[in-house]
Amino acid sequence: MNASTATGGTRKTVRAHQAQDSVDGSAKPVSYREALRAALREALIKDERVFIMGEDIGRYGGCYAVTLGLLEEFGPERIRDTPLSESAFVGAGIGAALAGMRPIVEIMTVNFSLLALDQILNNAATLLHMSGGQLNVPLVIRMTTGAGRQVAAQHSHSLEGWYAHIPGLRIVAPATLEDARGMIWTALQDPDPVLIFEHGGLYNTSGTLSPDAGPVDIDTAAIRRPGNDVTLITYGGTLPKTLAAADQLAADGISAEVVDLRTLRPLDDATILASVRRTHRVVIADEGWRSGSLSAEVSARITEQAFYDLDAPVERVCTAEVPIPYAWHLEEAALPQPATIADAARKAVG
Amino acid sequence: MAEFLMPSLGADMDQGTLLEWLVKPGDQVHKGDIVAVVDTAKAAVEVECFESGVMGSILVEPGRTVPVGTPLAVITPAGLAVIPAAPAPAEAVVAVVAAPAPVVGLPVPPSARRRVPATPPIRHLARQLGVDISKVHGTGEGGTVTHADVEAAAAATRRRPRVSPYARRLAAELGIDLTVIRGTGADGAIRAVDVRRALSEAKEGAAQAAPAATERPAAPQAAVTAPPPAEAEADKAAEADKAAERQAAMRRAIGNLMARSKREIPHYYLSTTIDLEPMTQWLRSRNRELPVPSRIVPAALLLKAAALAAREVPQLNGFWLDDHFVPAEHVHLGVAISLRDAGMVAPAIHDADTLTIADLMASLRDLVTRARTGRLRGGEMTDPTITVTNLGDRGVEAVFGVIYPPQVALAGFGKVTSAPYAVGGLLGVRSQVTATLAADHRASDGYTGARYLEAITRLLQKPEEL
Amino acid sequence: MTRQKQHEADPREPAGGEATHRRELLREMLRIRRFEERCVELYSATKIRGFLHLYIGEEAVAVGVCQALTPADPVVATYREHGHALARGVSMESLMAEMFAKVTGCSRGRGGSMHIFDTQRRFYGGNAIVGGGLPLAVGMALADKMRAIESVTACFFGDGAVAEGEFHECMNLAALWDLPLLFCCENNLYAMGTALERAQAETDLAARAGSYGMVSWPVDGMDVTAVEHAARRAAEAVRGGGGPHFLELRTYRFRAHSMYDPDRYRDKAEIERWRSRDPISMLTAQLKQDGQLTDHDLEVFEKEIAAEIAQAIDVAEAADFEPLEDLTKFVYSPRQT
Amino acid sequence: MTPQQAREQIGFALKRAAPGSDVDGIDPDADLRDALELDSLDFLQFVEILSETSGQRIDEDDYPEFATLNSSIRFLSAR
Repeated sequence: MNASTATGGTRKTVRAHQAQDSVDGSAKPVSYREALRAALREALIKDERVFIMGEDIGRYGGCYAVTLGLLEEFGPERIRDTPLSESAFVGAGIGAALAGMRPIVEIMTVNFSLLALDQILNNAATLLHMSGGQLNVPLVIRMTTGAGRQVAAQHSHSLEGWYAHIPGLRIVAPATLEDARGMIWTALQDPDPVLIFEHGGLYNTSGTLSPDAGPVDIDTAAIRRPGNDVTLITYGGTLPKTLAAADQLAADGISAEVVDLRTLRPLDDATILASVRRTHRVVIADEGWRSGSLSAEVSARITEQAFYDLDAPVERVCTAEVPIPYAWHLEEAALPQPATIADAARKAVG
Repeated sequence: MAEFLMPSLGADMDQGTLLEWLVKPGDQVHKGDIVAVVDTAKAAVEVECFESGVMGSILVEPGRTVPVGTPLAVITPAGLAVIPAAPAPAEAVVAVVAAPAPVVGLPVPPSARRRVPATPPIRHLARQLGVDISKVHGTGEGGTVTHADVEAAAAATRRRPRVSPYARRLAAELGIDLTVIRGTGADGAIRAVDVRRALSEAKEGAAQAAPAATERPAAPQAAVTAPPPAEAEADKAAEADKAAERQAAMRRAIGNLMARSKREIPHYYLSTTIDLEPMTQWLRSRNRELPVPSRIVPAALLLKAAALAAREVPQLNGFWLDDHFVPAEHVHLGVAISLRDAGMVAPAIHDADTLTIADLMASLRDLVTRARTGRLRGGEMTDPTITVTNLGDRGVEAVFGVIYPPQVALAGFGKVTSAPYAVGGLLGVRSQVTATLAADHRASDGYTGARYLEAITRLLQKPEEL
Repeated sequence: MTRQKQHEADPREPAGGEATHRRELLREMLRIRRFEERCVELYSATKIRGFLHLYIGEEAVAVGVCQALTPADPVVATYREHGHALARGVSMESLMAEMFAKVTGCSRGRGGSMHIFDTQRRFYGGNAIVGGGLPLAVGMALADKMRAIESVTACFFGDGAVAEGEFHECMNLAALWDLPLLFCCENNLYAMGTALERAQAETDLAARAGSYGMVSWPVDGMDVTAVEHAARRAAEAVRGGGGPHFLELRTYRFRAHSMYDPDRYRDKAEIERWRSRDPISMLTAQLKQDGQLTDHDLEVFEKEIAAEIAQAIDVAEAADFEPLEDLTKFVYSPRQT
Repeated sequence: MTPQQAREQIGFALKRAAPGSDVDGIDPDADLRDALELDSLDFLQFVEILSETSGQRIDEDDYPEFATLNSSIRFLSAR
């Protein structure tokens, strides 16, 4: 039990403590957000080099309330609200990592990360190689991604595929409570920069999380639902939709296997290809725009390495190549949905 | 009767000179065929006809200049009863004008047909094979289109059957002729389900055939009819059924081969027990330093010994063809691999005698993986010169195999066991293996077979030199 | 509005007496000057490739500021970094080998002239993105402050960086969090081909820095003693928790922006005017005037420096290239098995 | 490593070493090699994948510890 060191925390934050304590108590329902918060608390407690920087993560408690209560517990030195200067505070995170700290930088959403892309690409991803192995950057950056909440084009991008293009970065997408709870500590142990993409639609999902849930690996994909007629490959926020699609397909007698990529760089080819070799048909559901998307890379690897196992062309269900519209019915039509994923699977099974 | 008229080949053209007829009365013509060459004011242009049918009488001879629209010849449209022999007189023809008069003013592209140098018989052949001669690149002297050019163009255009890669592999595995299958996929693409259906239908066909198993190779030849729509809702049982069919087909293919081998080859069998203590010790110490991926399994050493011994005893490394032994220059070592539920195959590791242990191990692992995922290459299936079966993993102590015709020998290794053993008067526990040889008495006799097993025994005492 | 501070007795005057120290400053500047001059020849002989930005004319800034730093103080510079690297003790051999793209180079031949790194000397070197190094320096200062380490992070950048958004973000963050950071703006009046007054509405950079609530002084960047003096006072304040300080070091580069630059945007008269205040010749003249330097001293310096440069070139020539198999090394760290 | 993680990694490695075989259904005390028809090459691949995912060194002398599923889990989680 944590001794609450709330210093002037408002009633709202205090109550938040109780809710989050359930993570340490018995396996009461827990939200994705609370699982992340438990992971951050664990890291802050176990390693004093860890500190968190980001816009409104302290007093405000985090735009998505992930860091609620941490300022009261760990103080302003280690829970640092920053001005709206993405390039500066992400670069500062890199500098502090170079100097031996273990910073966790929260960029409010992937949409604002574009302002820090130069620091992430030209410094974080490049320094180790360019310095001939001298400069490790043990930095973790978390950012919210994805659409589906009617916040329109500038707040609804899904650009993890861009970042997965960059050698020197590791890119992960926790879609389940176990991964939300377990990926942060593993990422912090990695001497190289790890970017964690949390889909905005997942924060409110909840379920039971075993009390001793701890760190998980960030190297392999996972089979969330075994099947043998078609392989549905997806990640992050699209996993729930893909599982729903698999249910619809089961009703039609089509047994769909759902593969959750979990790591977008490096891709776990072995698990992907083993599944494709069993089912011979593939649908990839990716919220990125189709052209040059991560789904294009996964599809290319499948045709390169499992060509003789394909009984139908690889199907891809991606976001329509439009700026995400505000109107609900347009946004819903633009995004991958269980129905469109299921249709693609039926087309593949034929 | 339809008439072939002098066409308008340009807005400013009112007459044309007929240079050459490319067809003669009685020839079959098709819509779009080039039938004549006409000279306009600007250039000589090949003229196509717009009717399919049989060429009737020629009305205008080469060299004459006639106004646009003048009937040049008569064509009996396809489908109309052809009045035998006597060609219809020209006048009677006038009444039936099927070919629409070309609409004056509609510009026909001047370069509609590139004038391709090709003799009439070549043009005719092109027409028969449905090849657009204007698109054929002439390789003959001066760019003329030759017979071969037309043949090649025809072959290229024959629509490549649309078959999914998995279906193509499955068909190869099950020995099913793709050309007889009707695909049910998009645009008639052939998919695995179609191959499996062809297999099951062939099985039924085979069942109705005469009970005495004929020499017919396992691949069924029966043509396949389109699947009834009810098939589409095949439930889970169908899936399991398909796997059973595949196994049955594989079983039958192996069965035929083994039966033929026992029938034709007078087998003789030899066996010996080999002390493997040196090999086991060497292997354990070597593997201890290696990372897991580069570790060596005992089987790799046994295979290398079998390959080297085959080079030492060439009489066992080759084929029995037309009643005489043909020695092989290389040692392509066949390795019997079990495909779990679907029988076994014995593809070759090429030049196994020349490979280092590490390379042999790597190619063994690659071969097994590809065998189990059905990606073996043709050459690997057809050219083993001697085969080894290693049932050691299954706990069998000795195995007397059946030779794979047309090879003349099959070596076998049982389980590596540790047993009491007397060496130099001392009793101790040492690991050992039972090595066997099945050989074709037509090609060799027991003495040669014994030399082979003796060679393997000797080679395995110095593992570091393998 | 520049706030002038009176000159208090600086408790940590350099040891070894005034004259020796001034001669040492001269020798260091001369060493940088000759190294850069030799680089011009090597570049035209295609021994050095890629982009090369020379420090000729600005030697006083690097030498002067580095006098105020301890070996443990982190330094972040830019692509015009040979002077800073040499002043911070990065060996001439590893610098030359790096530009010869050899594996013995300080970055294994992977960075070249613009990306010099040497963690032993906490030299976090080159950054080819204008202003790209500033956030790194902020982070390092933050890390040392959080661990109560009494250090000064020195961050060198040019007047061009002042136009980057990152500059303003970092100045504000450093001041807001009171970080132990010494901003060293080498104002050489040109951002590549764009004169300062054609890029900035307000050209008094020291005054601008003051607007962030930060102590800032303009400094004559051609006078190494003035630079050292200002750097020592600022560094001492920063090390003592006085928060970030900003030095606008007014200096000039005698050669073009880089080897590719025909230098058409500066008129010859201006260049001559600044050459007349060459930091090396000015210090040489003063030392001779004060009887603290003889021609013999100069000859000895030149000979030693020439020998050091020749040695560095020979070693670089003889060194190996990085083996091709290492291409993908250091993209990620080796997995801890 | 917790037994739960050991079980997960061993199951994963077995599935990749012997694709298509019913790994989840086997009796945890049955001999792995017989139950899944693993020959020496399959078993080597199983060890290879397991040592990769678990990051632990597995020598040939340890092979007997991997006779059954339960013995494997005990061995892996004890390290």
